[in-house]
Amino acid sequence: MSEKYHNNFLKEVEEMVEEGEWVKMCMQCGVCAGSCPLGPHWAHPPQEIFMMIRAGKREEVLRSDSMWMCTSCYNCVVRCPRKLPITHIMHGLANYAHRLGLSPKNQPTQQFATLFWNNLAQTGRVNELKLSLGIYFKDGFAQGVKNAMAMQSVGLGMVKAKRLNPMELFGGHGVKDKAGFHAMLKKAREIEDRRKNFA
Amino acid sequence: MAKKTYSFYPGCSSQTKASSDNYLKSTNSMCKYLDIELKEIPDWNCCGASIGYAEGGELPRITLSARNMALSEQHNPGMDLVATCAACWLSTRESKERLAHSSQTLAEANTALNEAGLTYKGNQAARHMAEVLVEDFGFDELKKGVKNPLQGIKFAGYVGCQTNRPFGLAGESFENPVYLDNLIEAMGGEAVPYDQKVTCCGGALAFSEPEKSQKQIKDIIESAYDHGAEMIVTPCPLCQANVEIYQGEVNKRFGTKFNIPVMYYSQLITIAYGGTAQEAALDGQLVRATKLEEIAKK
Amino acid sequence: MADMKVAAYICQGCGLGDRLDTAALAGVAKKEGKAALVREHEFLCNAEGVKMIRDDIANEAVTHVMIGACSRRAKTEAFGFTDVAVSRANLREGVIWCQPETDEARETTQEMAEDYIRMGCAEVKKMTLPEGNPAAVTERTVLVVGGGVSGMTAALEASKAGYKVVLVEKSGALGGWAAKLYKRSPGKSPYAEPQDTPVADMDAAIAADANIKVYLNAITSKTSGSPGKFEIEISTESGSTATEKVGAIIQATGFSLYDANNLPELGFGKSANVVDQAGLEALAKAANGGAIKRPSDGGEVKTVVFVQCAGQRDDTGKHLPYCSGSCCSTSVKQAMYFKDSNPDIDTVVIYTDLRMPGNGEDFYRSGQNKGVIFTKGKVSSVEASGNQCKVNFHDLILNDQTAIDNADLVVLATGQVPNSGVDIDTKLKADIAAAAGDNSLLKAYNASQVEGAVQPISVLNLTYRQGPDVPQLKYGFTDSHFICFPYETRRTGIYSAGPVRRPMDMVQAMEDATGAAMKAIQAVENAGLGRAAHPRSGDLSFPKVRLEGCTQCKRCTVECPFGAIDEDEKRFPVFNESRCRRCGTCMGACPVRVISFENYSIDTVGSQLKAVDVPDEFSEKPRILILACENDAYPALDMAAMNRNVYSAFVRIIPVRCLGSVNTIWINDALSSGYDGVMMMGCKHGDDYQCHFVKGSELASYRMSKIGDTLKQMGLEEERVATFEVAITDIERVPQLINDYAAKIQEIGMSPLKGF
Amino acid sequence: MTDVIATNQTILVVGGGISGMTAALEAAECGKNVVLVEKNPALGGRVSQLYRYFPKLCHPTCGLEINLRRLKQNPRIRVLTMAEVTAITGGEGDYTATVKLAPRYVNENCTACGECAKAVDAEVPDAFNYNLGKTKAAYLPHKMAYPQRYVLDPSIIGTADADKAKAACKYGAIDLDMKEETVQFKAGAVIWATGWKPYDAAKIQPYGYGRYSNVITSVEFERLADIHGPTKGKILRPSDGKEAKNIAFIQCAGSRDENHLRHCSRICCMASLKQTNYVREAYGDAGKSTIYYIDIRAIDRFEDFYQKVLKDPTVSFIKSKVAKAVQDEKTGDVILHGVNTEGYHRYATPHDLVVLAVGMEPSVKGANIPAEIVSDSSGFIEADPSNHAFFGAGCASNPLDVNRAVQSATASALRAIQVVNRVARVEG
Repeated sequence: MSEKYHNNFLKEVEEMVEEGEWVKMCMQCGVCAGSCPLGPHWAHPPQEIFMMIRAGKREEVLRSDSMWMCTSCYNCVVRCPRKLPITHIMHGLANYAHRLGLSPKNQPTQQFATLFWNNLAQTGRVNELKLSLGIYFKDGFAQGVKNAMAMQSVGLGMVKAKRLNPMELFGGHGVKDKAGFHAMLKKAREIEDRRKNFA
Repeated sequence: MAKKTYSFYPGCSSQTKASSDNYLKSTNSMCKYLDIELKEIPDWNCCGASIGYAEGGELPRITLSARNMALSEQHNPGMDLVATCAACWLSTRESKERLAHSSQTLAEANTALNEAGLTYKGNQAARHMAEVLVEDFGFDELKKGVKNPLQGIKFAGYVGCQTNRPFGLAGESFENPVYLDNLIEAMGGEAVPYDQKVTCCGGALAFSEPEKSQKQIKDIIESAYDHGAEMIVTPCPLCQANVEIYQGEVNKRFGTKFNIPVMYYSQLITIAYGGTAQEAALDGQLVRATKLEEIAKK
Repeated sequence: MADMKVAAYICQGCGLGDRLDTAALAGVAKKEGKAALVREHEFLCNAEGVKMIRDDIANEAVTHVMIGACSRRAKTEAFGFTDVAVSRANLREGVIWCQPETDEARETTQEMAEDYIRMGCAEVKKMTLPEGNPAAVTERTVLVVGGGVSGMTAALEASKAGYKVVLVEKSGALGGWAAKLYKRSPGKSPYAEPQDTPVADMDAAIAADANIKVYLNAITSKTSGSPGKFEIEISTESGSTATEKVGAIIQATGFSLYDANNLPELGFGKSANVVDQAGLEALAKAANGGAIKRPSDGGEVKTVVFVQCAGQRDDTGKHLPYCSGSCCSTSVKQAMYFKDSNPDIDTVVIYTDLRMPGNGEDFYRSGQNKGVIFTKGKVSSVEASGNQCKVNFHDLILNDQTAIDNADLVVLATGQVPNSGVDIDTKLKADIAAAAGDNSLLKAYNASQVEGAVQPISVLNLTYRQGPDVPQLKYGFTDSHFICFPYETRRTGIYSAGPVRRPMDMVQAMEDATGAAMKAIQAVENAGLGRAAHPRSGDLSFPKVRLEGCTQCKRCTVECPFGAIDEDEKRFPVFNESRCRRCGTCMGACPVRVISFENYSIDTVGSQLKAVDVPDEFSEKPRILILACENDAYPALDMAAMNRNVYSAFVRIIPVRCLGSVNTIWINDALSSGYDGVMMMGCKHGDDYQCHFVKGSELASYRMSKIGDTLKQMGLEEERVATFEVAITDIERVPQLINDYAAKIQEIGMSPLKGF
Repeated sequence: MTDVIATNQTILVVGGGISGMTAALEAAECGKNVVLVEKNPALGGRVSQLYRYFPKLCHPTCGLEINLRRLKQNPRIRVLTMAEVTAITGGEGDYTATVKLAPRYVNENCTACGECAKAVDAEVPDAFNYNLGKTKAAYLPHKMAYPQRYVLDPSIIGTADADKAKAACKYGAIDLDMKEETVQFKAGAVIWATGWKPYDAAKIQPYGYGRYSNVITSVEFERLADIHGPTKGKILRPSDGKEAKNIAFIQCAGSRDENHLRHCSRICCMASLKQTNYVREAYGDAGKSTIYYIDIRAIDRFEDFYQKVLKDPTVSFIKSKVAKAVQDEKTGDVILHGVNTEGYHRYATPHDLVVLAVGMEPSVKGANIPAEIVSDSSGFIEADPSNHAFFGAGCASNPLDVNRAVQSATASALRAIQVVNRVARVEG
């Protein structure tokens, strides 16, 4: 249980979240909030999230879908007068919330990000066709067909332009040293989880 | 100028029949004209891109880039690592900085790399192809190879985010970088000033949150149109894809009638250097760049 | 003194020769100005022209020089003759540059120039070269009142410059507020950590300094005399009294913390765990780097809340309206006391604006980096419950009415109240009114004194007629209220330093004290030479008074902005020349005109205005006298002319030291000699006064408000005398004011008093 | 040749702004000999380019007038203008200063009659007005310039204009053969009072200074409000000369920002609060000022001023660091984008004119001072014993308001006097 304006949650963020130790350095100028391209879609802009962390609003922060609005454009990072790596803190918070299972259900960016990672982790390189289909079908088969139909012209155009290969569905690009690649990722994950005391 | 050799990291989208197949092809052509040899990093892997954060976490992401850099160091020693994809470059360079900054991260990454029999040393620079052009050649030098100047064509140089922030090219401004404009002008084209040069295209959220991010794409194209641009030029595969592919969607959503080609600088250079439409992979455009095709026919 | 010999020089350069008939001007100087020697020169300010004048002084025994050329503000190096009396007729800026270059204007332009020649000659004849006070003496010792960091700094710095110092401290030890601190906020790069206070080092330095004599447990029970020769009575707690002679005084009496007992809503007095910043320092000193314990029970402190602006920046009228400027930094420092001993202690600073200017930003960052939490919010109340407190506040960022439930310690940042002694202003205002015949204010004041409970205790116990302490400004601070001249108090040779004059931190206080020491030794030097201090620095003239004519009306003694004039037993004025700033307010106040300066007097101005050739009432050429403050209005007129902004040819302008020096006799004389109007141009007065003599323009407007009766007696319209506030930037407004006024005079018609 | 008489008991004051003038005057009025070196052709420094001071709203030229009068009558101060110190060698009580004097092309015969300016055709950017307007290439720097002497811009030397100027001067004041010269002289102590310069606003890219004509700096705004300025005191915006009634003030433009200046420049909050008064003075209730801020730092009794402005219904305050400015190409309005962090309110607000409250940086950064001195991370001179008898004063030592700068200068005068008095005791 985090108490209001006590440091419990801030400390948790500092320990568990990528670049979380920067949160305390925010001076609430709000330049990040105003710089974000998807700003209007943030229920809580970054600077407010930082204040909420300091105010101990753990649930509200981790259950928020705000961090998932980050497009990784780095506008906030280059403008922040305190040089906070805001993009990474947002990524870190999202990742942490996701690991805890607190992030909102069916958050589309979360789903996409998961698909993306799993996709690349499988072969070492992204299979764009499977990734696209994965997005279309994330909400079930029927919705998937609908989505795919809607984007059909785009897909065909890409195929025609030789920028999408239907054959990718059956294999496609990947690293050769799959065993080494998988072992490496597994190890990295292990080390990080151990450091952060994740089960 | 003497031949230049770089360790090349093409990235997932710049593979045969991947979404920026045309970027790869035109880059290869451009390099041929510039006497650049690109030695592909053997068995490179995905950089994780920015969007990898949710599932990937910090160390796995850094390790992805560390593997590429380790492979590059091992197989292409003494060269700079060069990426064409903005996200690949950014991930690589960011990882490089983190590895340099924290000995703990370095040790951890190497422990993981060890599983694949690799070690990261950190002795190569991680650069974007645009840096190579601007810094190793320079605009005057680049100008020399122009055979078919792109005269009379107005381009909107769309720099976007990740070649520009947080690192950017040395000496450039975040709000108004000019290297792309200078490149366009060097090729004989006209770079129109417009106010969405560094606006985010929505990045990966173009896929996950189309209704939110298409406003971005609309603003970019609209401003380019309004300022007289006939084509958009970009250094980033995701920018290219988002701005080109979603024009139809944007038109539907906003009632616009956009139909503007979105090109890579490498295509412009190839054409200006006298390359063919095929060399420049102009057939890879969803919206055809007819004016460039005409020049290529000359 | 040698016989007076007046020489007049008329320049023909800068277009004067083209626009004016300089031969005619020379004739005026000779015939009407009675100049013994008159010369024209085509370029008077060049080496040759100046040499000509110098030669005349050397070879022709010229004692008085009238220069008809440019403004007195121009070419000062060329015409800066120090061995003769000099007047300047302003023919360039005052005539040809402000008059149209047309044939029609030629006549009035020439008339203007001729009048200025007459005026220049008349003025210089009434001037004598100030000789200075041959009796000027000085004590090269500085008194410092207050032994805190400001006072100690002032003492050490004055000593380092080679001056002796007497340091008087009320308590039993030096160090003041700083001695109560565990640490101070940083004053050096990298501005990241609290530092030790300088008290121990300074204490040792003072003890080792033979130049500095320290009185502890002592007060200045009597301060008499004036700069260069103050006599100080120092009384100690033990009852002994010592006397010291000093040349200048620095008042560095510091501040007291605002009384947190006024803040029961913030829990002070209700819980031992609510302390002010001094309370926290005491706890930190006791802990000496170890864990600070909870006052109520000695329990562990896990959570500390700092409430900024407690009883400050208050708009309800109940508490301090101002910001003390140093409390944000102090709270950050105090939060570090906790963080440095145990980073797990939660420290929250609740502020509305975090005010840590300059390198304070680094200290703020350092606080954040140590994990101090900063919350923009407004605290509404602090409730005590058991050994903890609940701090209720509005989080302004999250727009949340919220609370910190379990604070072990709450620190109230209550701010600085100056230890400035007695506020003499109310009494002084009453005295001024009484001297002018209105006793109502004085009665009210006396009544309040009877009813009044506790009176503040005087710091300096000055024997000055105007009261025992230096005048205060808003909220009791003794600051000068000048921006460009922060040390100029209204008591010459007495300088304030440190938080007594403005809320400030230690870095500023030490800088301020060094500056005050500079001014003090300068006052010592000036007194020894009989020279005026700012703003008429170096002026050797001082008021001469014909006491035999004095009616003991007290106007000069109460009106002097600098408290320079005392009263003797017979209630005659006693002029303390080294306190005097030479503004002439006394001269302006004197109804019987017995006060004057060697180079500025009732006569120097009176003779000028009388020298003007006033045409008869049928001439359609009115004459308007302008008395313009030389500090702002006169430069504005000069610059208007540099811009070639044209104004009426009917005005004749006389610069005055200050409107406060304007004696109503000049107005009477002007009107009775047939002038059609009098404009007075002085500086803004009131709270944001711009008068360099602080009260001069205000007193002038006070006097002029009563001139209506005089005008009525003379049968003249009220509009014939008008007062204007003019700023130095009014280069377009001033010509407009003049032209509007000239139009108005023409509307009213010519004065009926011409030709009498 | 310029001749400077100085000894080890002379105090060298570098910088003729309010701090340098104060230090020089206070020392001289204490009987010390001073050489005052100023880079510009006239004394007065940056404050002479301000319209009004806070909090009294009085005019800086008023204090300048008094200081100039003190200076004119004080024979102990030697003033060198158009002069820059290029080296300071030696040590406490025994320094040697090398000073480079740029040619003014006008000698002491000048009467400031202005005939040369009439004769010359060429115009040059008016530096006194931050290049917002132009001035003749023969010019008096400003109306209160001291020395009151014209200057020929070097760009016309060798042109017909220079000859015209020379021909127009009846007093032999124009000397086209003047050359740069270098003088060396002794000094016992050095007061470095070179003041501050506004942070280069073009570096704050999101605000578009330099790209957008209607984004200006606070120092430029002072010139717009001043009767001696390019608009004669009218607040008109650069793009179209339209009356700028709806004005935004962006605080911390460069200050408190690790991408720009680490420190808080102290004065900018008060400066903007003051400037809202200019808007009110010009347009009354029709004016509108909006202050975008992080913290309003109206410390000590300046709080009164802030409270007064807070009550002005034409002024609003938004706690926000503005994210971005965009000038509308058609209307010329500048739209500010950002978020009010008090409760999270997004805005995109058009203004007629945007004023950047630019931060202060030292005119000469510590590293560039031609002597061995200790300075802080922003280049301000630190008070440090290893600086020996080299003392920072005013804004060369810290971002200060005028009042504090003068205090600092007065203190530095004493520190210098302590040194020369020691020298005097030794030399006897």
